[in-house]
Order: sequence, then structure tokens, then C-alpha cells
Amino acid sequence: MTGPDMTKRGTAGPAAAGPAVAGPMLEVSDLHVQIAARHGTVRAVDGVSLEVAGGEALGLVGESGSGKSMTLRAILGVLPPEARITSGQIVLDGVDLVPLSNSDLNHIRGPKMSMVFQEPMSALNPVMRVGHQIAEGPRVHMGYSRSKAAERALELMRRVGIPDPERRFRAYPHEFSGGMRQRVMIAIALSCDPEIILCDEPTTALDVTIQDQILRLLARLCADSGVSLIFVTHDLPVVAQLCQRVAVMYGGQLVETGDVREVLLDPRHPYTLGLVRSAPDVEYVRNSLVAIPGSPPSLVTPPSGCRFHPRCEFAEEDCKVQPTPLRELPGGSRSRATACLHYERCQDAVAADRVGP
Amino acid sequence: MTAAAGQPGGPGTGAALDGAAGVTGTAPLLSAAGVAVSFAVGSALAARVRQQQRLLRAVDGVDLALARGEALALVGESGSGKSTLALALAGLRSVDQGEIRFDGRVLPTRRSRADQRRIQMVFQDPYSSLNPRLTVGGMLRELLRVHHIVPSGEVEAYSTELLTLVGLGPDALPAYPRQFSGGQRQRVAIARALALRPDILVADEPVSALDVSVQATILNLLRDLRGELGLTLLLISHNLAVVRHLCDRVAVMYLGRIVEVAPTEQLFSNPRHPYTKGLLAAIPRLADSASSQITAADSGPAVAGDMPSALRIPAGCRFRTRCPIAQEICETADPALTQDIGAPAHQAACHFAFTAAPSAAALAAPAAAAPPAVAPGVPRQQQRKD
Amino acid sequence: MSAISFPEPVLAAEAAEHAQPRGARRWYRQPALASGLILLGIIVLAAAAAPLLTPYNPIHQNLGASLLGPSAQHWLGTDQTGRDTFARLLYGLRTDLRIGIIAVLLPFCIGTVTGSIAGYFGGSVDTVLMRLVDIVVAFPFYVLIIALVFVLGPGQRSIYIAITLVGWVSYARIIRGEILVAKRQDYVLAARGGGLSSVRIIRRHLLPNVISQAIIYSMSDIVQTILAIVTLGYFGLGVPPPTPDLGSMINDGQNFLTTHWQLTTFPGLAVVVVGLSLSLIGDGLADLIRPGQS
Amino acid sequence: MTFVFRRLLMLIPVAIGVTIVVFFMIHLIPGDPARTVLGIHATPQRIAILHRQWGLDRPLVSQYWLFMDRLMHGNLGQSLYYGVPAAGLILSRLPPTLWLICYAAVLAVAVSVPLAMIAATRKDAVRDHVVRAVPLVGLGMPPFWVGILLVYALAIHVHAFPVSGYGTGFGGHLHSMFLPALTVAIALAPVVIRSLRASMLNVLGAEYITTAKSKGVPGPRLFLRHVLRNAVIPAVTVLGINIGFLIGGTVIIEFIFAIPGIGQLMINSIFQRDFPVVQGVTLVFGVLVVLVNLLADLSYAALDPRVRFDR
Repeated sequence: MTGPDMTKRGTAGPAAAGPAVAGPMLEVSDLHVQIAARHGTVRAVDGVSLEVAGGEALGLVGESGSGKSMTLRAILGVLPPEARITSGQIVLDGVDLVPLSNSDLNHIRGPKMSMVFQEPMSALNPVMRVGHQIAEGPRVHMGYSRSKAAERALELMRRVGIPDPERRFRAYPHEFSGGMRQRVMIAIALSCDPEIILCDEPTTALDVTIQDQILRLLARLCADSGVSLIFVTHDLPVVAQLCQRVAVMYGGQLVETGDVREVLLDPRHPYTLGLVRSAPDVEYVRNSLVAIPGSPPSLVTPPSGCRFHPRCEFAEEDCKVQPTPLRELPGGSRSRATACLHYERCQDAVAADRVGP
Repeated sequence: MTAAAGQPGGPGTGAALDGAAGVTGTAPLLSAAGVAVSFAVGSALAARVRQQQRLLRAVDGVDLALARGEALALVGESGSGKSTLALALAGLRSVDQGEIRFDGRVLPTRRSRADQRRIQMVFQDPYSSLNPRLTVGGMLRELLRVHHIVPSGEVEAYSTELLTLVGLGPDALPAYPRQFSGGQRQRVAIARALALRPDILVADEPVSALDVSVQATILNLLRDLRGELGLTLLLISHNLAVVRHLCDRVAVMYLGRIVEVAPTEQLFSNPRHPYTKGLLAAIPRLADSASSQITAADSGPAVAGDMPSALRIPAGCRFRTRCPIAQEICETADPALTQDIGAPAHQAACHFAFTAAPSAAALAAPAAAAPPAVAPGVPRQQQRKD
Repeated sequence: MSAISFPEPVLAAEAAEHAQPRGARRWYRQPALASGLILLGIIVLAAAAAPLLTPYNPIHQNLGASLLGPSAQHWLGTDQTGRDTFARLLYGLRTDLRIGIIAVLLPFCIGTVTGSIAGYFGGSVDTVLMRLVDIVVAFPFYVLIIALVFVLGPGQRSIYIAITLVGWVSYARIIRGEILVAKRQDYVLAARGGGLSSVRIIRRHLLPNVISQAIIYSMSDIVQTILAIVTLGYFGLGVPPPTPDLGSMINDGQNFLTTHWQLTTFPGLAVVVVGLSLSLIGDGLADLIRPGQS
Repeated sequence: MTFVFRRLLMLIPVAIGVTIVVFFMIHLIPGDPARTVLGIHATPQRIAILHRQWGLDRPLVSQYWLFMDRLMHGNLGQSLYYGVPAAGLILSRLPPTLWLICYAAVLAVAVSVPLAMIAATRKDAVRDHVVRAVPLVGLGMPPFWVGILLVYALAIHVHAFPVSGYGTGFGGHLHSMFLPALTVAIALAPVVIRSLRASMLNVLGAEYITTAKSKGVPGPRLFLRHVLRNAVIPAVTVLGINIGFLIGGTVIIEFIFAIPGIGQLMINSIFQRDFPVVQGVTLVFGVLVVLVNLLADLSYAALDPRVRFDR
């Protein structure tokens, strides 16, 4: 078991567009996750490759059923029993996690990576005192004594902004508000100084003002301790606020990746474009929101070729047959890539949008 | 008009009603005056032991008016009482205090079937709002028969017409809810509400349970229906972006009270209540992520802390526990909704809403003031077509 | 009104996939339900066709042929008064099944009605009804049944009364609980918003959604009731002799346990098989209604 | 602790209701209860004495008051058969019954918990299906029949256990009552296995278990700290609800195994038409169940912090 001795870099801000590259801290390559279901095998994650550098926040965006949560759970090794990784590599700090046994993974979960969930109420053990839940990680992984772990828990509670931690230590999760519960979750995730925190829609269940607080907290923690984030969400503006890079998922595959500003303001995949156009925005009011027609693809019998082609306005014959892996875009920044064969058309559409109808 | 110290927890003054109605210059179609709704929580003894109210005052003295044909948004965070207020207005929750008027007539606590028909609701979760054991045709038929909307021979044709109106075909009639996707279910729910030819449609978070790409279709549908049927719409939402897309006027709720009401553009460009300002600042923005991205050096959150429990409503101004400009007066005097002298349609319940606040500079400038940069979309000025 | 066109397809094929595929919900795709139904069908058929399956009269005594072992004439032998055990088994099954099923009907109806009222209206009606339930539940099932049959005197009528007085409670609890959950669903609010009456909402919107739980429970309730009837028969408090009944058969056979074990074992096994078939049906139904659970 | 207080408060109407039910048992008897109870050979004097004893000549309400007044003084009436106070008789027969109940409960838990664990940890594996078959068969077995077969197999055939009786001393009780306790446990186990398996599956699928895994909590600690504690909570409720069944089962089992408890007393008294004793035993059983349910609810509250606060 290695301690968190890796040099941690803080990000000065988004302007520093990713820290100096020293090889990715987490590298997922060609990950496949399949779920056995009654009506067939669901290919929930189908060839996903990701990289996260130290101190970087990566947004993983997609609608429900796009496989973004499954990807996260596969990385952490907490897939539901009927799901399994069929192929691919998940390399964290030079170690491939896929072949590791559950007990080997237990030495990595906590000290190296941890997770924050969407519903803090159901993600916290209802019959265990909050303080003990935070202290459990240090007890197990750092060999802390009961009192030392409790001290650590108190310190963490202070760090994530839980007022009156001495009193709150002995409280149960149901005595907390939603925002406070999420702070507890974050404290648990931080408890063993991990290198990367996987966040599964951590603010979706929260109100806007609380979401704002939690996002700020996460941003501050990342900057202070240099911890990396993978932030799964369906909310594009949230990604825009927190992450430096973004990866868009559709039907179990990545369709577009790149710098957050480039992807969200100048999408090069019709699905990303559709997401951007269909979300009502406080700043811009359109005459009519543009919806993405159709419904998400079946993951049992996915469409041939590009999985988005049945819903795509730009689709051509070749989209129906030709496989569409992610391809780097000429002239884009690091890892700016799209899976669209006709991405130039998005460019035109974006340009047209700017001019106005 | 300065803030009169109201009774904490008591209903607000009816004076504010005139302003709201004044927007259109006619008598409001639906109005609430001093409406309060509470729930009994736990035992009286437990409440005494823990020194709190036994009644959870979900809605605590609300004055609100809805003019015929307008679209009013009720905005607030969870726990603000907006859904409870919606249920009370729709006659699905009895009111403890105050009165609800429809077309100038006070609606009784137990509404008649005819009154019930006039205000119809669309609920948040289309998975729970449709009876899984009834076909779409069956649920429409039942309503149409009970209310004698059309002669029994025309039920089928009318149902088909309704479904077409919401973008579904006649083949939806024999289908069960489970055969539809989320967006389609919401269309069925809208058809069901419209079946009774209501005067007012109350939509409680109609898109928040749907995927982003589907949300747009439902919002567009609501907007088109408004234009087509001249519907009066009360939209309940926590999402200010949705509201801005759809509504003429916005009422912001906090802890059971309305703290600010204004025409949409006025509210977004010139919010007066510190809570509204915080709420607007807290919304993550897609546009120009560089300017809105959180950095380590950033200032504190838009609104600090949690909303207090409705069991322990603070004395004086209920927002003061989280307010960046709270003064001594805020602890003692409960501010009533007051009008902006320049723009009477704009009301806010803050002691410093329309005066120079003592430490207004401490407040972050409203984020909406930032000029929008390039983004796929249409500039705001082109937004209103009517 | 003019139509507004929308890009969404009318009935998304994908939506149907997210929901239950209709085929998988058919009863014969449920192994538990299918085997339970077939098993119960055989038992009911055998009991109903008892006169065709055996030439013997279950009441007719033949002291010359007492305590015979199994043979070609008497498949399961005879008892101490020379009655054919197989014939008594079939006729006993007939009696106990009939009483068991009929005895459950009335509690089912009473419990469903009181449970719906308590659950839907809540308040003091609910409090009173639920305290009543608490009181009945305070007595152990067998103690109350035995005591009631004792004071009412043995016989079928007493069994029906006793089972009804005790049995409605479970249905009331189940239906009330389910209604409390279903009541919070928005479709009930929508029905109220549609101006429908309470009776109509309960009948048309709530009961169809919650009754399945009571039906599932009724399967194990029939089993429990048959067990109670057999137990009462064993103590001589059930169906009065000479009507054949599995409980009294076990009691009669008990004296010859060491020499003629089949006299005690087979009536009991018959009950076990009936119980198995009904439990399978109950489980299968539960699976059908809520796949993935149970 | 307002929960405890409220729970105790709820006891009052139930306790009163129980006495009313027991009181009304007399009036369920068709015809003249005294005559029915005493049989056709009863002398008019005896009937008159019983009438006075039970207060049958008074209005119903005052009859109930009389009943309650006697009850408060620990008077359950005279046994018609033994001619002694029913209360004393019942009290002397109580220990074997309590022994049997506790013994059976321990055995039932000892059988059910491992089986439920085996099934839940490998859902839909062979072992899960085997365990799930146990309740299917078990629920349909008449307890008294199981008792008879156990006696035949393990007492008469193998002589491993006595055919009947209560035994002396702790060890003796443990040995003599094994078969009866096992019989009751077999009747109870299917229900417990089912609910425990379901609640364990629920807990294993809960998000907080994933949280614990994401902390790298090792297996044994995960099971003890996170799974078991949460899974036991609903099982306690189910056990509480079914405790009535457990206690009721002892009536039959005591009779089968000739254990001198109140269950056997009840059945014997029924045969002897000893009405006051039957009434008294019914009341005691009612009180027993109410107390055990109270215990179950209180332990539920102790296990689950959410219950202690209302809302």
C-alpha cells in the first residue's frame, strides 16, 4: 500500500488549461462493460478511452443511459453484480486495475481514488454516525487509532465547511440537510487523501444555491490539494463551471472530447450541438428550443455505424455503415476529438446560430 | 411605501394585490390573498421538547394574482413551498388561512366539480402521474364523462383531437402509460389536463424529470399551446432558465413567502431582493465558460448556508440568516411586499429593495449584467414575439 | 384547433423496451406460477373427481378389513375401522380445500374495504380501524382460532366465523399500507384534480393498483387457513366426524405411528403439496407483478 | 425519548381492547353460557352460582367493570375442573411455555440467519434457489404433524430425545425441549428466511454499500458494520409481527409433546369445558404478544436512529 506521495500540482485556474503534461494519472483505454439482462446483453460501455492528468477536472457528459455512470463505477470497481468489464484497461498510477481482485482494489479505493454519489441520503449508511463514516477510511487504510481517526474526521468536516463539527460528528445522516450530506460525502471521499475523486452527478439532487456552494467547495479542494476529478453530469453549464476538459458520451461511446470551452461553445458533434441547443439557458432566450428528435439508442442492438445517425440531421449513407471512432481534430487543442464523420457541418450550424436565424 | 412590521408568520397585506393585478389593468382571473398552508408534524410533545413549532408552515401568507392569458412563474428552491402553493391553488390541498378567488368569486374550501375543472395541473413526474392500469383513452373518457365535456358520441373524436394537439396520434388511445417514453407521458398528462378545457393550467416542474433533449420539446409544446389556446399558465420551477423561456412574470418564493415579483425581463436584469440576486448568481452558465468558471481565488458562494427549516422560521425577515446585507431591522421587522415607485409591477419584500442598501456594494453584481459573448443561440432582445 | 407537429415518434419502440416486454409477463413464462398452477390443478381435479378415482366410500367402515397395508385394492391401506385411506385422503382434501378457500373470501373482502377506507381517508377513521387491528393481532393466531371455535362450538360455521374475525386484519393491513404508498402517487392527485369522487378514485384508480398484493397474500393465507382447519380437525374441533378431514386422519393414525406410519404421513404430505402449489402461485404472481423481487 | 413514550401510550387502547375481546368470549357462547359450559347435567344451583360469579344477570357494562375489577386484583375466576383460582394455575404453568418460546426463537434465528446469508450473497445461484425452496415447502407443513414425525424419527426410532416432558434443570430443559422447540422453529423459519433474504438483498444493493466499498472497507468489516446492522432492522419487524404465530404455535406443540405449559393447559381445559381457564390463558397469551411486540418495536428504535425522531 503506497501513501499519497505523488507530487500534487495545484491548478492556478482554468486559464492554465491543464497542468504541465507528465503522463496521465488515470488512463482508461478501450473499456467495455456489459450487463446481462433478460432481453439480452446490454453493452453499457462500449470502447471508452479517457485520460485524466493530475489535478485536472474532466467532465463526463451524457443523458441517462449513455453509460457515463457505468464508466465511473467500472473505474472504481463497484459495478452492480450483473455487470462486468469484458475488456479494456484502467491504469491508475501505472497499475492496471481491471485484473485486480476485490481485496487488492480495497487498498486502492480510499487512498488512491474515491467517489461522491448523486443521492447523498441513500449513499450514507443511515444507522451509522456521520463522524464514524468519515473516520472509517483512515481507520482502515492509515492505521489510525479510534481517537486519531475521529480527530481526522473533525478536521475534514471543518475543511468541507460543516459548521459545529464537534456536535455534528455524532449525528446521523437523516439529521442533515441535503447540502450538508453532500459535504459529508465529500469529506468521506477526501478522508484518505486520494489522487482522484469520481463524482457521479453530485449536485443534480441539490438546489441551485447549494449546488453553487458544492461546486465552489470542489473547485477549492481541487486547487488546494491537487486532486483530480471526473465529474459525471448531464448538466452542461455545471461542467462549464468546474471542468477544464469534457468528454461527451452517447449510447455507451464517447462522441466528442476536448477543452471545455471549445467543446461547449464550438461543438464538433451533432449530439453535443443538440445538447447545447436544447438546454434552456438563462442568458439566451430563443424563440424555440431545438430538441433532439427521437429517443436514445438501444444498447442491446445498437444502430449500425454511428449510433447517433437515426437522430442526426446531418446523417449520410456512410454514417449508417462506417464505424465512427474518435478522431483527433486538426488544429484543436490537446485531445480535441470527435466521432462525427461530417463534423464540418456542425461548424457551419454553429456559425449560422451565431448570426441568428 | 416602506416596510411595515408584519406579524411573523402572519399573512401579508392585501395591498400588494393591486400591484400584481395592475400589470394587465384588469381584475385578476385567479388571486390568492394571505394564503397559508401548514402540515402537522410529529407529536405536540416532541415539538415542545425540541422547542419548535408543531406546524410546518409550508406556505405562510402569500398574495398572488394571475391575470387572464398571462404566464406566471413561481420560482424557488425545494422547501420554499411553491409546490404546496400550487396544490392549494388547484384545490388539491386545503388552505388554512386566506382566500383564493377565481374570477372575483371566493372559492370554497371544498370546491365543486365545476370549479375543480377550471384549474388543472400537470405534475412533475410523468411516471407517477399516470395511472399504470388505465389506457390513455380510458383516463380521458372517464374525465370527459364525469364532466360532460362533450356528448358521449363525440368522446372518441375529442380525445383524438386532444392527443393530436399535444403531438400524439390516435394510436395512443388504447396504449398504457408504460408504452410511452418520459416525454410522451408528459404529453399525455398535458392532454389530460387540457381535456377539461380549463381556464388555468398549473404546471409543477413539468420538465425537471425529463432528459435534457426531451425537455425542450415539452417546453416548446407548452409555449405553443399558450399561443394557440390562450391558456393562462402558472409554471412552478426551480430552473430559472426554463422560466425565462416561457413566462411573462416571475414570482420568487422563499420559505413560504413570495419575496419578489416582477415582469420576467425586469427580474432578470434588475433583481431587487438579495435572495433573487443570489439565486441568479448561483446558476451555472454555459455561455462563455471562461468568465463564469469557478477559480480558487473566487469569492464565496452566491448564497451562503442552508434554507432554515419551515419549523423554525426566523423572526423578522426570513432571509436574514443567509442575507449578505442584513441589518438590525431585519431581525425584528418582517418586510412586506412593496412596490417599486418607478415600476409598480416590480415588488420585493426587502427593507432595502428600493432604497440604497447600507452595504449593497458587498453584494456581487448581478451576473445577468455581464454581456453575453458568442454562443449558439439568439440574443435576448429577439425573445418576445408577443 | 390545429395540430402541432413534433419530432418525437408516436410510440417509441425504445420506450416499450424500457418497460416490460409483454411476452415476458405471460403467466406461462413464469416457471413458479406455471408449476404451481399445474400442481394445484391436479390436486383440485383429483379432489373434485374423487368418486371417479376411488370406488370406496370414505365413511363406510369395514371392521373386518382394518389396518391393512398398502395393496392393489387399497393403495394406501385402511385405517383402524377399515376405511380406505386413499379415499379418505381424496375426500378429506375436498373438504379442507373447499372450506379453506371459502373461508378466505369474506376476510379478503372485509379487509380490502376497511383497509382502503383507513388508508385513503386517514385521520380518526384510520386510527380507530388500526387500533382494532392491533387488538386482533395481539392474540396469537392459533390461540384465537381455537378459543373462538371452542366458544362457538365445533363445526364449519364456527370455522368460517373464527377465520373471518381473525383473517380480515392481514388484508386490512396490506391494503392500507399499499394505499398509503399509492395515494402519494401523482395520478391520485390528478384524479382528484379531475373532480372525481373518492369512491371512484378508490375503486378505479387505487384498488386496481394495490389489490394484487392482497391476492398474492391470499395464496399463503389459504395455506394458513387449511393448516388451521387441519389443526382444528386434529384436536377434534374441526369438521365433525364422520366427514373425512385430513386433521382427524392424522389424529387417528397417530396411535399406529410405529406400525402404520402411512396413516399419519400421507394426510400431512397432502397438506404440504397443497401448500407448495399455492406458495408457488403466490411467488409467481409476485414475480409477475414486481419482477426482480421476491 | 418521545418515541418510547408514544409507543407506551399506544399500549393503553390495545390492552383495553384485549380485555374486551376476552370478556366478550362469554357472550359468543350460543344460548345460556353457564348452561352450555356446565353441560346438560348441571344442577340449577351450580348454574345460578356461575351466573352470579360471572355477573350474567347484570347489564353488559357493569359486567365488564366487574371483570376488570377482578382482573386488577389478579382474579381470573375459579377453574371449574380443578376448583382452584385460574390465575394461580396459569402462573404455575407459565415457565415451560416461556422456555419453549425463547428456545424456539433462538433456534429459528440460528437456522434462518445463515441460510438467508447464503442465499442473499449469491443471488440466483444454485444455493439461492435451494434456500428459496425451503419456505415454499415449509409454509405448508402443519406444525403438529411435523412434531409427530420428529417424535417418531428422533425419539421413538433413534431414542436421541425424550418423547415428551419438560425435563429438570437447565440442561434437562435444553435436552427435553429440543424437539418441541425445533418444531416451532421449523414453522417460523420460512417466514424469517424470506424476509431476511429480501432485506439483505435490499441492503446489498443500497448505495451506501457502494460508498463503503468506495472507501475500500474490507469484506468482514463491510458485512458486520454496514450490511448486517441494516438488514436486521426489517427482519426484527417481521419477527415481531410473526411472534404471535410463534407463541400460538406453542399451544399445539405443548400438547403434542406433553409439556406442562399454558398451551397444554388451554387444550386440556377446552376438552374439560373449563371456561375460566381458557379465558385466562387467552388473556395471558394476548398480554404476552403485546409485550413481545413492544419489545420488538423498542429494539427496532434502538437499532434504527431514524425511528427515534418523528420525521
